[in-house]
Amino acid sequence: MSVQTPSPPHALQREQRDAIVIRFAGDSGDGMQLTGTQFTQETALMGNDLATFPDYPAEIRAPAGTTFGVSAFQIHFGSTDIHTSGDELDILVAMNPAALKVNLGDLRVGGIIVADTAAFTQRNLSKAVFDSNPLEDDSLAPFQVIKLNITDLTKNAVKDFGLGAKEALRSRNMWTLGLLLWMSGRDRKATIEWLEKKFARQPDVAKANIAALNAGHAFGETAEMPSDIVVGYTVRKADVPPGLYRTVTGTEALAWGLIAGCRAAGLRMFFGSYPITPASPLLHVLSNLKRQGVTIFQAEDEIAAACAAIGASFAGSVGVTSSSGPGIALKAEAIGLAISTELPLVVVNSQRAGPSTGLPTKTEQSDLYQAVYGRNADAPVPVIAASSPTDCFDVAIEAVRLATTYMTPVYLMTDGFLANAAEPWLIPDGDDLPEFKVAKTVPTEGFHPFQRDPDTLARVWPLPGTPGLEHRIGGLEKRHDSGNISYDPANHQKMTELRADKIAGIANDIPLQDVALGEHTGSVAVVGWGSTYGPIHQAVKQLRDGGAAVSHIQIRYLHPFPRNLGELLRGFQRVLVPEMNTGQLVTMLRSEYLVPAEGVNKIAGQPFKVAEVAAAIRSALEELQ
Amino acid sequence: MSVQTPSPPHALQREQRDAIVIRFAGDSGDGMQLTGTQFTQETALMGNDLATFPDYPAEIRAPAGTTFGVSAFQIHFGSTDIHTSGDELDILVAMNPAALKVNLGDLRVGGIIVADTAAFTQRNLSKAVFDSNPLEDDSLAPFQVIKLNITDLTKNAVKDFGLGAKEALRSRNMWTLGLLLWMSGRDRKATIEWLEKKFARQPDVAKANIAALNAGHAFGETAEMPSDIVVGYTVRKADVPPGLYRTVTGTEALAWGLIAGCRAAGLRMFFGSYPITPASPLLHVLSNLKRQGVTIFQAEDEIAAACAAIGASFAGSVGVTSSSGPGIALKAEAIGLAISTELPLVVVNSQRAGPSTGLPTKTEQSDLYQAVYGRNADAPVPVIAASSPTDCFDVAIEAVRLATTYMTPVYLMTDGFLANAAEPWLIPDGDDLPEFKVAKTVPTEGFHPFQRDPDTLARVWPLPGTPGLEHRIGGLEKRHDSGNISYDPANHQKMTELRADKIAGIANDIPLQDVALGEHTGSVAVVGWGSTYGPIHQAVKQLRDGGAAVSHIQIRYLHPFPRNLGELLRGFQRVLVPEMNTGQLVTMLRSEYLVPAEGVNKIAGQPFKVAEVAAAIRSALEELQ
Amino acid sequence: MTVTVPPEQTPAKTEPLKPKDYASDQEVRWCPGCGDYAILKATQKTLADLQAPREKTVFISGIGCAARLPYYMSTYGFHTIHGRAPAIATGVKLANPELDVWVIMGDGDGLSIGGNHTLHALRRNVDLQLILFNNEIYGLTKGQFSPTSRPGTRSPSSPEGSISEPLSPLSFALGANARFVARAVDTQQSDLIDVLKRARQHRGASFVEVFQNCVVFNDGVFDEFTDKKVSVDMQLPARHGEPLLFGKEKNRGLKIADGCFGLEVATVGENGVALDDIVVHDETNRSLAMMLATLAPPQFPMVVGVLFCSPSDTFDRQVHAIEPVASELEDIHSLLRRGRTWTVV
Amino acid sequence: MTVTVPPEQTPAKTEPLKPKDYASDQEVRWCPGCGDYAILKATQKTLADLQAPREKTVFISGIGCAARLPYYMSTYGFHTIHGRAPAIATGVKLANPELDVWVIMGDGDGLSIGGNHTLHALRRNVDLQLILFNNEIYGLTKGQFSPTSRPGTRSPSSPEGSISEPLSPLSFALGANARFVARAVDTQQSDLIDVLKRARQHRGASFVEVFQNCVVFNDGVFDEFTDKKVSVDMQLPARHGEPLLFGKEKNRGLKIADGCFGLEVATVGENGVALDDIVVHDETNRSLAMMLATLAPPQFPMVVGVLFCSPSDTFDRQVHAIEPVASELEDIHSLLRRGRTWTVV
Ligand SMILES: Cc1ncc(C[n+]2csc(CCOP(=O)(O)OP(=O)(O)O)c2C)c(N)n1
Ligand SMILES: Cc1ncc(C[n+]2csc(CCOP(=O)(O)OP(=O)(O)O)c2C)c(N)n1
Ligand code: SF4
Ligand code: SF4
Ligand SMILES: [Mg+2]
Ligand SMILES: [Mg+2]
Repeated sequence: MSVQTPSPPHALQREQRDAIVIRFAGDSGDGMQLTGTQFTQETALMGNDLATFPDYPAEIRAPAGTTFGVSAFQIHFGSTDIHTSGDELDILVAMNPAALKVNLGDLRVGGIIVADTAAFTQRNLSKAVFDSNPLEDDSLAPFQVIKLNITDLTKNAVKDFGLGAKEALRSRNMWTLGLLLWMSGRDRKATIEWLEKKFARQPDVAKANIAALNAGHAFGETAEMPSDIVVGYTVRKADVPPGLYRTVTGTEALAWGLIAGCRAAGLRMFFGSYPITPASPLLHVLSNLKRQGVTIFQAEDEIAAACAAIGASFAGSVGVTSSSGPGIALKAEAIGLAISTELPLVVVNSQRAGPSTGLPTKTEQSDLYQAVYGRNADAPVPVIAASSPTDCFDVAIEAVRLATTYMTPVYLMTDGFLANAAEPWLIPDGDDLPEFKVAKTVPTEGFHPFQRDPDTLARVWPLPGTPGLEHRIGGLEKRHDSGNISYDPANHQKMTELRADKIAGIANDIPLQDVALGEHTGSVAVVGWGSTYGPIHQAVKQLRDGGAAVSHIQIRYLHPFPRNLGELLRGFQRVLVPEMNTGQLVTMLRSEYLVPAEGVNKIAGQPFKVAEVAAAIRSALEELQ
Repeated sequence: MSVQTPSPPHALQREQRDAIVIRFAGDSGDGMQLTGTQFTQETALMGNDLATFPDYPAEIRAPAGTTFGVSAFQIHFGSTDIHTSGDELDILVAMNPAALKVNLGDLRVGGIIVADTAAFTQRNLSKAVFDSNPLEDDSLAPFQVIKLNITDLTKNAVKDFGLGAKEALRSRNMWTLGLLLWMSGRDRKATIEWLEKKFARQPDVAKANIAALNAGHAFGETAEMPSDIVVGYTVRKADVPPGLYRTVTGTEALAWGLIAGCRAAGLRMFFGSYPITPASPLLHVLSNLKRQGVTIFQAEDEIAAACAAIGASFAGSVGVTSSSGPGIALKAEAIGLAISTELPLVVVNSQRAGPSTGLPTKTEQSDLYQAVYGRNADAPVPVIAASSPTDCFDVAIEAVRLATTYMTPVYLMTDGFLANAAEPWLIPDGDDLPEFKVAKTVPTEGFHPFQRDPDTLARVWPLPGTPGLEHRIGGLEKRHDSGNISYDPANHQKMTELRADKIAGIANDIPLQDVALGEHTGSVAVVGWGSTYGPIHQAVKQLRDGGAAVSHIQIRYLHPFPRNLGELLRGFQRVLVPEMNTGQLVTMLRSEYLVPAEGVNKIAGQPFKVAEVAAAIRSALEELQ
Repeated sequence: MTVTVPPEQTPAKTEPLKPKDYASDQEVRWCPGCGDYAILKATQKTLADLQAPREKTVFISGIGCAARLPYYMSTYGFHTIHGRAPAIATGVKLANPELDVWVIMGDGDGLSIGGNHTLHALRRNVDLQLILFNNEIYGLTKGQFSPTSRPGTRSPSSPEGSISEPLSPLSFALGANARFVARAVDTQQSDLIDVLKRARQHRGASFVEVFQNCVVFNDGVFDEFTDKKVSVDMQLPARHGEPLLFGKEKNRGLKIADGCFGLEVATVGENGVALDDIVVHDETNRSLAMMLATLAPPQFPMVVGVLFCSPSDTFDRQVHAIEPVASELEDIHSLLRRGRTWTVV
Repeated sequence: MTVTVPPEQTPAKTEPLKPKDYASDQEVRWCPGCGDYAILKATQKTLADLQAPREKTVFISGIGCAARLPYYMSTYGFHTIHGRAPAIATGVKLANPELDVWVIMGDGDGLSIGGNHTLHALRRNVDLQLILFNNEIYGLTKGQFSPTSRPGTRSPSSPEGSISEPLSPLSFALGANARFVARAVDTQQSDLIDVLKRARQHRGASFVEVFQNCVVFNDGVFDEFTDKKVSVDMQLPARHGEPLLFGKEKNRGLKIADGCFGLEVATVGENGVALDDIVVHDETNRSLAMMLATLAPPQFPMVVGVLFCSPSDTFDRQVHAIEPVASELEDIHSLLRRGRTWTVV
């Protein structure tokens, strides 16, 4: 396999690396998210594996130069499997002092800082609460600092296109992108094409941006770079299975998965939602897929969104509703109706940090209790979770399968990290996708709406519009053998048990719990769910490389649990459960299996670092000695 | 202690009994609830201990004569402690065939049926789906049947008061009450006074009802009763502590307890609610106590009710909101705001059978998960439960104490059974009630709204209207040391832990878990919460009388648990947890203490029978052999 | 799934359906004498008159006494949760525009907890018939005052009488930009049936307030204008294009009060009032409808019938206008391959 | 706790408070150029002009860009949850009627998720100032269409343009039986301040719609009538008792359209139109207000100022009228002994 770097004209020695972590940081207005996304594109096209982590402020446009206005985009790419966006930065791009202030802590000692000197004005420095200019004092000694007047360099690059000063400056990010692409030996074709398309109507703007991009690249190329530091890298292609790839965010994968699931069921999809961070992107992506058999309804609130989806399910569509914690809380009563009337419904929860409004743009996993227990009365539902951006696709299909096969609401748990993070995806072949066509209910002698399939215990799904299937359903308790309202005590007991058995029975229709990494027995099992997959996987790998008997178990099916999970857990001396909450899955495992599972908890609105998980495992192992 | 029966003129031998269970059953229109309530009054005044269980249909006025229109009122009274409304009936009053049909199953073999023959018409019989008249065929052989044409007897009794036929018939229940009062040797003064007061404006109606009451009584007195069956009973006074007594329903006790709690805190109460069965009675009782320092707000929905209560707490009142399961679900998001802003709030949940609308008038305990886990994000709150109608008073005071002492929402769990059930109450002396005046927050140097009491970790409660304490709070995460909005990861971790520690710390401020009956170690611990208290207590008593090493543990504090609970449970070979749900407390005990607690579950919308609990304990004991 | 096919176009049954054919086998469980019986009867008669196909007719309700109605119909029905019927019905209609969807709401259901959903269903102009059974009380929960209760209503939650002005359902609906607004009385069957037919014919959201007598908790609240003895004098049946006249002699009517924007009652022939002075009802005039909606006894008659009807494009039609029929869907295989991809060999 | 004491009556500060004295120490975090800055400024100026005691002033908001305002005030403030501010404010006002309570809402906050609470706060006539920052978009969540967005609004959730008619906030408020309804433009400071003062003086629920420009997601939606160049010709400032005139020469106005209930624009002096033909604004006339509320460019000018003001008794006053002051409370000991009791010796 050959190195992918366009070999530079003059012999500049580039450091060969397995993986690199870069973070682009600047003002909300500096276009860091775009820069990162384009860098991701080019990196994917280079055949590296990668993971990204966009991190932007809660304010729409916080005042320029402030620390809370800093927007950042991190990318981790390499020639080996990449499972996280990276603990430590190799390169930090700081477009202004605030960006440096906020992000410096994550830069590894010896790491590279690329800073735009022009932005380090007195005003900006004080806004970022620097007493003296870090580019001048020796506070950055532990790092390699590349000081460039990117502002002027950009102005020069675009001067011929007659843009206003303000507009010209907007290209700073493209100049920077050009430089970083060169530094990491990436191509820039895709970006040029993208710019031409994006600014098709403003050719000057397109030209200017491309010029800036090229200038940044040329700047490195022509080696105007400080010679005393390593500025170039090469990263081999990742050794990934052959096939057609694309990069996807968790949101995109989720949207396509929901559509694929509805196609597999042979039904239309009805998506009812109300905007909320970080769930809105799903609404946005699906709104652009209206022509794919999706009816989109932006409701007046979350309750109406859930109710409309339930109504649509009653009428024969696959009702899907999406929100984040506070919005999901509002849907609880309506979901109870879907449980009682046994209608399919997919409830997508893009979790965010709470309680209440909390930290809307920050990620957390603290809605598991709500999903499993958060309704009035005995109201069990299946709960499944996605572990990575690409996993969202499969989990979404599975959610539709469970909802339509078992006539039940299904909670699909994702989070703010997965919603925005991206990774390369080996696009599945349409023919390899699952099929689970829903059988049409037809009029029969003695038909009633609560006739059940003896295996799944799912009730029939008679569709309005069908002559002979006219029926009434509702939230009052109903006779098991007629569906009519019933206040009979014994019948209520029977129906409550039926509803419980139906959901419990799903355990027989899902794969046995596998071990993501390591043996089926050992000293420590590290059990994860959702987006903690990456850091846990890396940490376990590290420790296993060190010879420890540690295994990684990643649970997709949180309720009901896979049949073999208890037995599996009992095979380990200790069970650690890292969660981005105060300990929710751990509670469920302890009550279900009476195993002394222990929590490893981070509630900082940020993903675990590999090092944090590794440390927890290490101390657990030591205590075992 | 002398027998309290007014000695009959002629020597009729009455059977002496420790306790009797009577159920009055008839059409919704027959006034059975009134009859039962009056019988309860007279019985209380006789100095018996007692417990009642009203059971009425969901329909406002179901069609006459139908089985689903049957309304019943059960009373269990005796000379010993009475903890339940009784498993089996000694006397069943059946005002029509439907009433007989629905209730016969609960009558003990040899028990007495009092039936109004006039109501057993062909029409009513077929409505109740009887092929032949049970009063004529031998289907009632196992019982003692007293067939009386109560209709005609009543008509006769009231004929002089010139009431319409319809009105005259309305007195049937009073005639029946008179008879039953005589049969059980009760007085009828209180009822006569009550009738005179109630119909003060319609003296004829009052006179007619009193005449009917007297006629019914005289009918027994003058021994026109079948001589072949025992028809008279005497029940000794219960040996209860001396003092001033009254009968209270759980709802009344709860209302007074809330008021007493707010008085103890030195604050006004704001009660925000929206009608819902079975929570509405609390709204009604409090609406009549407006002049007691209670502001009542019937909101447009449950969300507004909770929000208005939170607003009132912000302004310095004790915010209280009340509903049942479906309504509580709607309040979850708002409660999250109170958790995040750390404002006091009492959330009363009168549980009913679900899911969804379920069986609105039937009782259940299935909202414990919702109370403990049913919110988005890490949002812990204290949860406490009332065990009996009179216990509601103390629990309500405690809820206010915890809410105001710890600046937190508190869930107070009651249920449809407790809400309507009544028992005698030794009225506490005003001076014996607790005091926990809330300290006024005053302006200080460096004041901020999230300053905490080092012991309780509760934040200050600065009241709008106070100069110098102007501040802003909200649902976004706030800095621990200023209360200002903060997106700092470490701060979110700290605040999440602070909120959790504050609630966990309550365990140090509540009594250690006691044992309601039995030793602190043994073969089987039967653990209950809420209204299962009665049947568990009786069942354990039975088994202990049989020499079994069984103990009854009743948990009032469901979150956090009392400090010694785990240790206590480990002292038993087996832990049984009877619940009127599919097993919720049992899940919490297992995860918290890793003890193999086992559920005993009844989900029939009805309280446990003592026999059901006893049977479960017995089989547990046998398996231990 | 594209434009709405009016149910009528489905193959007509050989045997015409009678009102009882629209009744389910379930026993009706309202209090004897409840106004709901009359509305149920009128509803079944309406459907029979229109020969509405049962399989394409859906009744959606929330929770309350009124909300029990769907159980008594032989059509499709969904007894949902309190206040949410308009939202659920919106989902039903969007999922299958060929269905004829009726929403049955009580005044608490539709205007208290459900006010926001009613508001937005009307604003969006979803093709639904929203029928509000207004008994000015919470019936099912045993008689608490509702948002339409008159001030001073004594109830279990307002023993000293309720506070605050009631909502006028029709003013609310008009303020929400409703395109069809009408009123009827439970026991006046033929008028009620006429209004229900108009509501169904109207494409878009039609809002109908039915004065419904709760014999148990609010008996006789509407007697002032529904009592047989006074109804002709206290009700004004609005008919498009006809002067707004009422009374036994049909000689009293509404004229513009001079000076200000307002209406006053005048008697034709008395102190110089001519028939031409009486306002002619124009059901397409929102301002007039708003004025008529607010008139109430004792000073004014209660205006009943269709107060406002001015159709516009429906939400459901527009939503589906931009959606292709199933056959035209891009297959998932190519869908996933849209945009930038690369091949690893 | 009894009747409301107007805050003014509290001991006046020796030093009069300046607008900046109503600003908190928190950094304002709206997008540069956002209309919210102007409204914040006007609010602080209003309070300063009235010397409102900070300790008795409370700002309650939901969630949204607009809802950030309380953080920037030096008064009491509560940034609550999306859509619930009116309900929370009702609790605050009922718990302490001496507080002067302002409710800050966005169009999504107050009319979408919060529509029902706004509706009932207005209907009950709780003494609150409800200020709706209408930018016809969901700002904080990055620009989705809202219930006040014009049809065809392209947004992340309506890439092909939004469907369905927008809600007119003022028509909605009037339909909800609001007693005070007004309109202003964010950047027209003095008019805005006048309206805010009137709103505060009004006892009962006052509803104010402020046209607020969202420079990032909906820039310029109101230019049609707010642009300096056209504002005189496209805005009609309603003043009680004065003819409804507008335009540079103040010679154009509203007259009753003949034949029907409606208004039309006429030019005084042109084809026989006299000043007397121009309708004189009567802010106590609900019907007139309803008509004015619906007028909109291009055919009509946007009517701003106080469209309707007709006070009635407030909910909070009536609630407390039946509650005794603390001193008169029956003590708990005797309370528990009410009714039938018996003694066991
Ligand atoms: C979420 C929720 N809140 C409250 C209730 C209790 N509830 C049932 S019906 C009803 C109101 C009934 O009044 P209305 O809507 O006017 O209907 P009516 O019974 O008068 O026909 C209420 C409050 C409920 N079932 N669910
Ligand atoms: C329960 C809930 N649903 C949704 C959201 C997300 N959300 C926050 S603000 C907002 C709407 C913002 O629009 P608007 O109310 O018009 O205020 P603006 O930002 O335009 O000032 C939404 C949908 C939320 N925070 N909480
Ligand atoms: S309570 Fe009233 S509305 Fe309900 S069924 Fe009875 S009469 Fe009808
Ligand atoms: S997004 Fe719009 S409304 Fe929000 S702060 Fe920015 S400009 Fe203002
Ligand atoms: Mg009603
Ligand atoms: Mg807005």
